[in-house]
Amino acid sequence: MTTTLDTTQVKALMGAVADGLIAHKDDLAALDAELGDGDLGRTVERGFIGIKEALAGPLPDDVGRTLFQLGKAFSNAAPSSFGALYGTALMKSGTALKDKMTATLAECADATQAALDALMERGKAQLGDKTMLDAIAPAITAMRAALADNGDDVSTGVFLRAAAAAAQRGADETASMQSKIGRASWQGERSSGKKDPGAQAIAYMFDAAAAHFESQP
Amino acid sequence: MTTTLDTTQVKALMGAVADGLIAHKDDLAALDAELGDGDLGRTVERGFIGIKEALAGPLPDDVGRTLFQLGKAFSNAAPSSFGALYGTALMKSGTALKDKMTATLAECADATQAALDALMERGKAQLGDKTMLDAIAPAITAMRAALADNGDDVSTGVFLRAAAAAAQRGADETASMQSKIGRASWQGERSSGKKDPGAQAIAYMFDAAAAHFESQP
Amino acid sequence: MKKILNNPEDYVPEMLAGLLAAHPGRLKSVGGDVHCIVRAESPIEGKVGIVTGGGSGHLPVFLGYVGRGMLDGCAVGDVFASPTIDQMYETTKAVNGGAGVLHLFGNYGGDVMNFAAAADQADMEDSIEVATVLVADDVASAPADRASSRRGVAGMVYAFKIAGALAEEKASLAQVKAIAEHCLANTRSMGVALGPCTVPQVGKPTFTLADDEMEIGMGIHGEQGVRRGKLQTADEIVDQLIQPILDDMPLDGGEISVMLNSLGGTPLEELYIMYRRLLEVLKQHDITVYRPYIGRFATSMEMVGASLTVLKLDDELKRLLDAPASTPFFDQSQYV
Amino acid sequence: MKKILNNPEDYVPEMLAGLLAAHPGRLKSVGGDVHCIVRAESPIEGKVGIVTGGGSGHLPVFLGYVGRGMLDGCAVGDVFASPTIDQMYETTKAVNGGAGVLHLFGNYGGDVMNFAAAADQADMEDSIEVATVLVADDVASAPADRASSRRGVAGMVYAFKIAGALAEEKASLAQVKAIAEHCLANTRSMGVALGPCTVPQVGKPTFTLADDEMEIGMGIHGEQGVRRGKLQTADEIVDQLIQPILDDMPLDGGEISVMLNSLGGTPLEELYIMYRRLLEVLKQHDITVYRPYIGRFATSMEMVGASLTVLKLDDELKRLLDAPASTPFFDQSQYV
Ligand SMILES: Nc1ncnc2c1ncn2[C@@H]1O[C@H](COP(=O)(O)OP(=O)(O)O)[C@@H](O)[C@H]1O
Ligand SMILES: Nc1ncnc2c1ncn2[C@@H]1O[C@H](COP(=O)(O)OP(=O)(O)O)[C@@H](O)[C@H]1O
Ligand SMILES: [Mg+2]
Ligand SMILES: [Mg+2]
Ligand SMILES: [Mg+2]
Ligand SMILES: [Mg+2]
Repeated sequence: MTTTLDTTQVKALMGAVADGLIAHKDDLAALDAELGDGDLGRTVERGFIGIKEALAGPLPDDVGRTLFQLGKAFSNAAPSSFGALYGTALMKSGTALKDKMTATLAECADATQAALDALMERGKAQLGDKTMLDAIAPAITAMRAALADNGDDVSTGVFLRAAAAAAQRGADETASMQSKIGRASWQGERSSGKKDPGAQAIAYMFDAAAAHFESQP
Repeated sequence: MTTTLDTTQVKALMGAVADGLIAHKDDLAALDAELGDGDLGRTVERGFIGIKEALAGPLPDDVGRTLFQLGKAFSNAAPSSFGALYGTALMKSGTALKDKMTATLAECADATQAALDALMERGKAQLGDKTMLDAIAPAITAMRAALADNGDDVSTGVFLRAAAAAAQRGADETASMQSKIGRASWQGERSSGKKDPGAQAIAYMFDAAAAHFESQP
Repeated sequence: MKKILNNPEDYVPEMLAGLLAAHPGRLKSVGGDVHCIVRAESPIEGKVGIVTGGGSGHLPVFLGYVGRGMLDGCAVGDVFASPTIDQMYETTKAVNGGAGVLHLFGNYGGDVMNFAAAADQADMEDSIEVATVLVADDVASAPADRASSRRGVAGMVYAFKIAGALAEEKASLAQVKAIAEHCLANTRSMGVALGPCTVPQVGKPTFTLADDEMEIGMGIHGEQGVRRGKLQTADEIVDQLIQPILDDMPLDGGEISVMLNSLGGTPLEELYIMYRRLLEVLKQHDITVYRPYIGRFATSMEMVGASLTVLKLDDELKRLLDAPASTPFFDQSQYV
Repeated sequence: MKKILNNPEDYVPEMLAGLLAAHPGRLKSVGGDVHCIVRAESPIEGKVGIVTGGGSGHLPVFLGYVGRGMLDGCAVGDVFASPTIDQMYETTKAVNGGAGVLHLFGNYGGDVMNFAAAADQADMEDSIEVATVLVADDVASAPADRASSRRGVAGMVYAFKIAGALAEEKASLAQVKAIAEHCLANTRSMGVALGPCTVPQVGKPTFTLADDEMEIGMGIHGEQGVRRGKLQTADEIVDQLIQPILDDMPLDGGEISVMLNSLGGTPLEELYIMYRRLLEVLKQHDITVYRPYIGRFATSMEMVGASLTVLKLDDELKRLLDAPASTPFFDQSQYV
């Protein structure tokens, strides 16, 4: 049977992701201090507190509108580059899943692709510019491969673990890139050798998501 | 024979006093730092460098005008309270000795009294207010006593040593006074126990003057 | 660095509350949110509204230039953090007098992306025409071939003044946008940092410099500059600020306006010591100065250091620079 | 504290040279001495000249208030040191328009005695009528029964504004002196220091405070205050600044102007946090604020801290406070 996620599961998932990312705020701050202005820890903390507050309140019934609301909450709570972009990503995934009470994993991969497209549109960055995009793109490829290899009844845990592993590899690879966009680009060549903090945040996110389903019976 | 000082001697004396006071600039700065703003060392240094520069240039022939010029040089080089007052003191001693090519020690005592009067007029302080006045007044008394006890042929060294000893006693006694005037008065009762820096500068001045004549054959 | 504050989390809202209470006849907030500040007389019918926004901690930047002949509104973020999309959107709506709104702000990722979203929203929901001009004047932050990715620093004050003056004359949105772009095409800045500042909620300095060190080209939030080295003399520092500007924007003589700006902790006395040297250097290049602006125009709280901005003048820029302007933090009549 | 300077001995002359070059249409020096600064249009026939003077390092105090509607001249000393008698005398002579000259300056020994000598000289040699008014507004520096021995701090800016406005109307020397005295009788100040400044020629801080300490009532050159203790919140600090002022000058409701002044290193943001609390306290006493002045009006270079000045208003003081004034450092149109 095709694996799906319903709205309740999505909410639980986002709560787990929020906790996971908040736990990593100090490493993210340290990475951003090297390459940017050091506020990514605070951005992530504030943004995910915003999501947790939204999760505690009334939310729509469908997966799409729920994600859209959570994205808005994130952006307004954490108004930095990552905040604006991650919020946009959630909102665009939500638009892609509008009116759905459940989403298949294939639809989840498509929604992530829609988010990536929107990020590139808003942020004007390309793959290889040393940004969060460089973690998201390989995660999408890995999601699609997991479905192709294991069929559409693959467990959500396996599906997300593949994404997480790919995202982490992508984040690690940003270390060898030279920053072309955002605050880190002002460092020019000196940015080489340092891992992009936004990409690492994305890798942590997929990791927390995978761990959430892996820990379920 | 009545002891006198001529203009050349007065100039040499002022040069010696200048060197003596400049050598004490750090202690005076430290005293002023406790009770005032700590600039008395710099004031004394700049003022006496002004005097030394004036001594190196052309000066009038008489004792009075010479002292007057040196006083002006001091005030313009060191425009603080002590600078203004010490300059005034020299100018007023000069006025008292105007046109004199030599001055007797009795005339010197009178000129110092004239300076003290002018200081009280300009600075509005009273004896006992914890200022330089409290070193000058006992010095004058001691000068007169030296003349009365030893006659007017007393050596300049003995005459000035008596003044120096009295000035130092006066300066020491300021420690038990409470400041009534100037910057130190803002400390109120907390000024008790600390020696007035201006009074100590006066004591150093008489000491340097006495030493100058004592060291002469 | 010791600060006079209450709970650090209340730093920005308390500051804004005090500021709004201090200037009631000139500024007001929008819909009860102190982070959205507009001219008391907003919206002004038929006038292009100019909106800026950015993090707190830079007074008089940004909100200090809201006033007659300059800006119409400002969305205010937390210290060194972008305002939210909502705040930008509400501010935009509040200054719309029917002639469109110009978003004019510094080139920082969070601000850029949030302003883009706010502009979309104003267009979608209220049919407000929004144009955007980014300030990217800091020559230290990228070479000339990537000039559009540069940081925005004190040069934005010239853009506020020039665009604000034209908007006050009821020029069209296209005209106001064009003059802002023209002004910024002729504006370059370069800074030096000697000491850090502390973000209240963080509680520790944004960077460290040894007692005898300075960093040429450092950004106003502590972003890396072009060269860290021994603290040099005022004359040497000025030479290193003006030269990269002249290299980037060649001036064959002519007239410029300069802004010599303290980052906060550096006293005015030192700016005048720098200005003395600046005039010597400019004289060697046959450049004359019109209307110097010397003071604190764009700060980073108590950061120690200074920045130099050059605006290359033509007749139109001169006319608009001369135009009256009055805000609670800036009055053009002071600069004659 | 790191400074942008060349040879420390040249700090003041270089600063003044830069300043005179920056404001040529408004200020000029007297007889080639940059320490004697007067309005470019001096002397003004038939107008009482107002001259101040004091040490450098306090910009905009003192010379920053030379301009229309405020002062006519300023004798400038070395950092924190009195100008010389000669400089005061030359400045006095240069602003004499035949209606006499008011010496209006802070109550510091060196300045008092040198101005007295300069006044004597102006009288003796040039028959210029000189009146003297001392500013002694710092309630922390002496109890009420020795009020005349108090230090002069930021309150002098109100005296410059009020006396300057009346002098601009061509009032007589007696009238200008009387209004300056009336203004100062209604002016009280109190400050707090959190960190020191460094006199360039000395090279080390004027005082030390532990990382968690502040001193209430400290003078602007580091003179001892009334209480050293743990750094408190903004609200607690404001309470301790306003209370001694209200104790010394009881106000049963009514209208006041306030000046909330940074000593240099404290950013504007913190002044607004303080102002918010100040309004709360004043409200409890039914006191309303007219024209707050919030900014850097009297500094000690980079000293960290702030001062609060209260001017109790009546109709005449209000009228004169409202009058136009414009200097390179202060423009009344900014404060509306
Ligand atoms: N234009 C962009 N497109 C995609 N990602 C971006 C862009 N700008 C920044 N980022 C990502 O955001 C991260 C920094 O986020 P944050 O610290 O919030 O930024 P800032 O403090 O500069 O506003 C970067 O590491 C990068 O991954
Ligand atoms: N009004 C006064 N009358 C007499 N002596 C004074 C007066 N004011 C100050 N002094 C003397 O001057 C000394 C301080 O000199 P100085 O450091 O130059 O003063 P300041 O730095 O306060 O201008 C005091 O110790 C005191 O002896
Ligand atoms: Mg940031
Ligand atoms: Mg960041
Ligand atoms: Mg002094
Ligand atoms: Mg002293």
